[in-house]
Amino acid sequence: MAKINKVLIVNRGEIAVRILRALADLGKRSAVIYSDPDRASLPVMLADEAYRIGPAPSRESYLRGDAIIELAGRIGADAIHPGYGFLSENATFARHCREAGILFIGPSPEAMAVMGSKVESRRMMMDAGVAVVPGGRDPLPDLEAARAFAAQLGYPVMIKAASGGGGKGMRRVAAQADLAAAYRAARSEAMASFGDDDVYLEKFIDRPRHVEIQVLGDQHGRVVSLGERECSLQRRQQKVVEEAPSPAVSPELRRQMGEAAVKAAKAVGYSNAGTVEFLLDADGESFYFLEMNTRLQVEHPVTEMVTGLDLVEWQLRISEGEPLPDEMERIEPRGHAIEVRLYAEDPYRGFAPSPGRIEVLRLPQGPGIRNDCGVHEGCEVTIHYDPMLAKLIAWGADRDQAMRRLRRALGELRVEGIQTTAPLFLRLLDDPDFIAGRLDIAMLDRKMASGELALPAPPNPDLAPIAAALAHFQRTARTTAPNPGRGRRTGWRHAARRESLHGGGRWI
Amino acid sequence: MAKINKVLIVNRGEIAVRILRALADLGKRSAVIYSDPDRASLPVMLADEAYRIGPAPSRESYLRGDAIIELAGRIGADAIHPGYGFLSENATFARHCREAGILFIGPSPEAMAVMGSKVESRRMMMDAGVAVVPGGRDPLPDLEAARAFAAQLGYPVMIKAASGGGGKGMRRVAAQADLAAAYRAARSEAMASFGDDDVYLEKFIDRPRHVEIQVLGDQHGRVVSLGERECSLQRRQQKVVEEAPSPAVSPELRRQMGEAAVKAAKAVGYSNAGTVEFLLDADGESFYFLEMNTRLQVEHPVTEMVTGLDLVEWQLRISEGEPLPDEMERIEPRGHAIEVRLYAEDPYRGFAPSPGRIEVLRLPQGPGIRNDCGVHEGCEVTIHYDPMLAKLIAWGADRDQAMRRLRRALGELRVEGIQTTAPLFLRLLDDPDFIAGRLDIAMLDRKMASGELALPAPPNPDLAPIAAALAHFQRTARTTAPNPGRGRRTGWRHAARRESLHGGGRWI
Amino acid sequence: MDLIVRQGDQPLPVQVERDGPDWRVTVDGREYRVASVAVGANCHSLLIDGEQHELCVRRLSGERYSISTTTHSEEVAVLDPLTFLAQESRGGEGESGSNRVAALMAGRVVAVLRQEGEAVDKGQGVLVLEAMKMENEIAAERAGTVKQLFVEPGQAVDRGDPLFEIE
Amino acid sequence: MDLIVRQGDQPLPVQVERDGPDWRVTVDGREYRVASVAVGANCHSLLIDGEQHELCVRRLSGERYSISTTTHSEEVAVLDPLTFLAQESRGGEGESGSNRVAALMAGRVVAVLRQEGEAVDKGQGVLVLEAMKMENEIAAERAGTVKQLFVEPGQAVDRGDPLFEIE
Repeated sequence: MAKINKVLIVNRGEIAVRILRALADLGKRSAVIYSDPDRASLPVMLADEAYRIGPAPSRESYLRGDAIIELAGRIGADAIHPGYGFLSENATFARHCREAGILFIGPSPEAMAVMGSKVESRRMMMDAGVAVVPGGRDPLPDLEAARAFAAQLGYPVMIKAASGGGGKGMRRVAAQADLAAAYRAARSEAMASFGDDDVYLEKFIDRPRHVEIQVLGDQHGRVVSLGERECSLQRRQQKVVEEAPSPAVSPELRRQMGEAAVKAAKAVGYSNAGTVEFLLDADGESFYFLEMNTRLQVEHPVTEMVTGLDLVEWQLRISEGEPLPDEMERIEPRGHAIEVRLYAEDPYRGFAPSPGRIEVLRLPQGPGIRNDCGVHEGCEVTIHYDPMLAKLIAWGADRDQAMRRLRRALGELRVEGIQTTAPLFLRLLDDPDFIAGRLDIAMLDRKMASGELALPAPPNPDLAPIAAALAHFQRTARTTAPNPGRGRRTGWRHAARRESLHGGGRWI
Repeated sequence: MAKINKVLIVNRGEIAVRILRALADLGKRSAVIYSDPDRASLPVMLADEAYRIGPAPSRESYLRGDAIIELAGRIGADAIHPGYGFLSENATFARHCREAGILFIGPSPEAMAVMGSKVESRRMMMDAGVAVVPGGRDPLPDLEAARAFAAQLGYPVMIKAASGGGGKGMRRVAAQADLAAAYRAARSEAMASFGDDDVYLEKFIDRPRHVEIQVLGDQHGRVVSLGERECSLQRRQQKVVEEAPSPAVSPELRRQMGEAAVKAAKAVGYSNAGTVEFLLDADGESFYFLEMNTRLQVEHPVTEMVTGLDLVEWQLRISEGEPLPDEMERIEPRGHAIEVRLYAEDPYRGFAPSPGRIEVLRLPQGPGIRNDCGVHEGCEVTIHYDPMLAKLIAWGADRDQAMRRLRRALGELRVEGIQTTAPLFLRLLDDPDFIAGRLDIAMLDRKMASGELALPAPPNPDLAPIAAALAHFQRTARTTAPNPGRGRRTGWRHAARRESLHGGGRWI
Repeated sequence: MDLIVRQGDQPLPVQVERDGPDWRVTVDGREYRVASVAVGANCHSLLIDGEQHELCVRRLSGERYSISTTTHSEEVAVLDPLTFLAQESRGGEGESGSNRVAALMAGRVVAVLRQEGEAVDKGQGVLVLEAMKMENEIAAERAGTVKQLFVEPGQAVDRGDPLFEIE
Repeated sequence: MDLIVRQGDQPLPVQVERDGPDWRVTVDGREYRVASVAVGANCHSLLIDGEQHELCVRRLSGERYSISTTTHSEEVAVLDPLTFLAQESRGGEGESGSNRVAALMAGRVVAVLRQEGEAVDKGQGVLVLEAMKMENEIAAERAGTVKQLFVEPGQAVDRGDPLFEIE
């Protein structure tokens, strides 16, 4: 197949940076698109080429599929990398790329379409013999049928609207006595919400983990599993902390889940990078297909750090037609990696967004630390897009070392000007359940609600008054100085210089 | 043995930062000393505690052994980590630490003393059966003996002053016809330089590589080899680029060199981290003991990245009495790592030192990149100490990927305000000999002299005039503005903001 | 220099004096010897008895300062004792007397939940602000009546813009 | 605005004009459309036909600017055409007429190799400056006689301090 020379990156922030780094690593040319508020963003600064695509709203910029394809043709890009979000799971866009003769870095539009539909993918997995959450695939004819099926599944069960979504027409049923009422309520809510009162039954999975398998498929029929990621730490269904391997997955379970994931991917003729998401039951043995994400995942770096593979590089190689090597079938995780997602949000004010100018940005460095950061010092974090600024990833020879390094790295991290979620992660690293690896998908919301992760008092409450008083002293002392104009900028600095000179040092 | 709770770091710059990170990773407390010009340095900002030790000159600050030991006692530090340089190979200092009841993180003073003497260590290695550069261990009685011994060694040979150093009293002899003259010249030069005309013979090793073995020894008699580092790229005997593994070392040679290094370390009862340096002959098979460095080496990160071990953590564990685990005997390198040393020097003006204020510092990030950096944005690089600012390390699944990532990382790196050696490394990564791994210890000096690594012309020479003209336009346009005081600070920025607004974007 | 630093509801007497190259700072009777040096825009490294603290200090408005460490961020006010006494004598009318709610972040008003004249309980939402793809309900900080709405749906607001007033 | 930019020995005519949000810059007849935005202190991102260039620009003194990219760093002078013509008519006395050598870095004088009145060849060392543990020989840029030495052994010098003059 054709060699890729130039790739247009249809994304922004850290994932645009991640992709252009892979392109630079491969000696390929990178082009990015940018919306007006992203003109001075890190991707624009690091890419080889950059093109304005529109004003701030995504609909008028990063989602303008046809304008993007037209641009790719105009600048001679052979391929488009969609990253995650935006157009990455849009099968129509992928089809338009193909029609325009531009490689879409991802699976075929057909595979994207099947996996993009929850109902269709559930059905296809059942046919392929991949375990889904136990339950029906067809609507229940009546209450009697529901009662019989529920008894067969075992309580608790969930009644779900066939056309459902967003929690509407959904009822958890703890015991048979509650079934009739729940059945009627779910049907009427489903009718009111979707104009369709069909409901079906699923087993209720209590406090499961979210464990997912990274797969790679080439264009010659080979699909490999690169092991699992543990993504149970979520805030309102949004992943916050991810790790590889999962503390709950034995080598035997890894093999089983990997096989199921490969089976799922092969069922839709999948190629390129993809992720098969599973719920892992609290029993630690049963797992159920949730969905397949047909793109690069935010949390892909933890897999990279334990396998040594560069997944974006492999996405490009696969698109160029390169077959996956035999050794990839036998990759074992080495060490342990944990990622935290740094958001511009204040975790201790209800995760309120915190836009603003990043006045100071000092990223942690040193052994085992990787920063996938989409912002730079001096840049503005605007209200227009997802508030994720960066991902901070720590690798260790084992989970304990990875946690210790992550804690150290978060202590080194300095972001001034906006609030971030970093203080929450420091608390989480002291949480006994997190340390023990006892995780489930509701754990973070539960602990935030209970106050278990509340910020402790500062070690010395006098520090803030001391710093404020010193600043105030300097500022007011300055106003009597002969040259206030100059003093305004240097401020406290003067004192520093004086102190240094006094100490005998020399500042050149 | 005693658990270490607080460590006083007797160093500065990147190695002080490296050590305090290891301490933070282990949950131990770190204290640093600082000289006056280092008050606002990165180690002081990242350490738990910091204490002034004196004014700028090293003799009055970082070399004040007894004051340092006194300080360690006063602040309750259990141990001292010397880093590299300064007091790290000072056996007397290590002995004073022991006498004061403070752990010195390193080998015993006795092992340090033996390895600190070139003559004594050469003799001891010969006794232990470790190959040194072939030649005599005793002075030659006369010219006849020299002739006989040279014939036995094979030409070319080196005549060296027994009391020599710094190249004085040293002659390379290409063939027997030149021996008599060289013998006489070396003797008279040796007498003039050292008051001692004893000379001895060594085989001349032409264009060797510098390959060294990292060893760890515990306090229970186990010494392990962690594989080699290739350090042939040197400028005037100073290492500049290091990698692991060496492109010239096969698994069999690695085993042989590892065994020799372990034998060398065991000969002096070595414990803690150390490095046995060898010359590897251009034949790629013969190797000769050069010296052993009884401390952590600048280039230790490349070993860490291919073994997954944290060497500073192991230094501390060993000092606490922990035995090395069995698995450490069987560690194989995974992937490839390359380190470049970033100096505040202008490689294209004879490596002239470039002190000054670091106005902008943007370190490269992303997959496979590790920064061991000792400076921060806004800090002053002074003339008082070694000009090494940082080490940039790239890991790849193979040497090719490591080189590609390093090239990308150097392109991302941004240091403003001072000159660094980064542009030279970018040129080196395009050099066919470097790419092929054809290295020897004289290669860098040779290529610098020949101009092979000269900087190419900038891709578009008009860029500088364009940027200067825009800056000038802005500056002079401003002087007619109503509020020049404000304008002076924002300058070009105004235009940026206007542009952004014009494009429909919104800057908040 | 004698100062009053208001931390939370607590007014603390603070003295600041030069002490050679360092400072002597006394907070409510607790004395500290502080060595301070700038390490970047607004950031300072403070050494107190060997312990190092990196603090960023930003002046917000008037005498209010924001002080932040890696994990904590707080606002304090620095007053000279006379100003403090003058404020105290007004009986704390200042902050607690205000019943205007302002935007804490820039965003867009997506919905107004209570109209002017409607009663609200403490904690009940008055309007919904969207910022960074998330909707945030802005609630009344006390029970009362919506006296005035300063914004309407669709309107963009900046940080600090008044949103509504409760009476 | 019409300017002369002196790059090396080369004086280049440069025109700068606003062009909507962008700039039109013509260098010696070559026209560029440039979109420029600040990305930090002194650093600018320039987009020219889609290609991105990050450049740091520092004004050194008067009309001299230092321009640097990741790999290259150079100094250029920007003059208005009248000043340029005035300088030219003086017959290039300016830079090439100067025979004072100044310190390019801060350091300490460790040795003086030529005394006042001694003859030197081009490239011969006149004194030795130590900075960052390294000794650097400072050589005469032309043949001549050492007219004056401004420093003595042991003396500390700052960047820009005059060291000696060759006549």
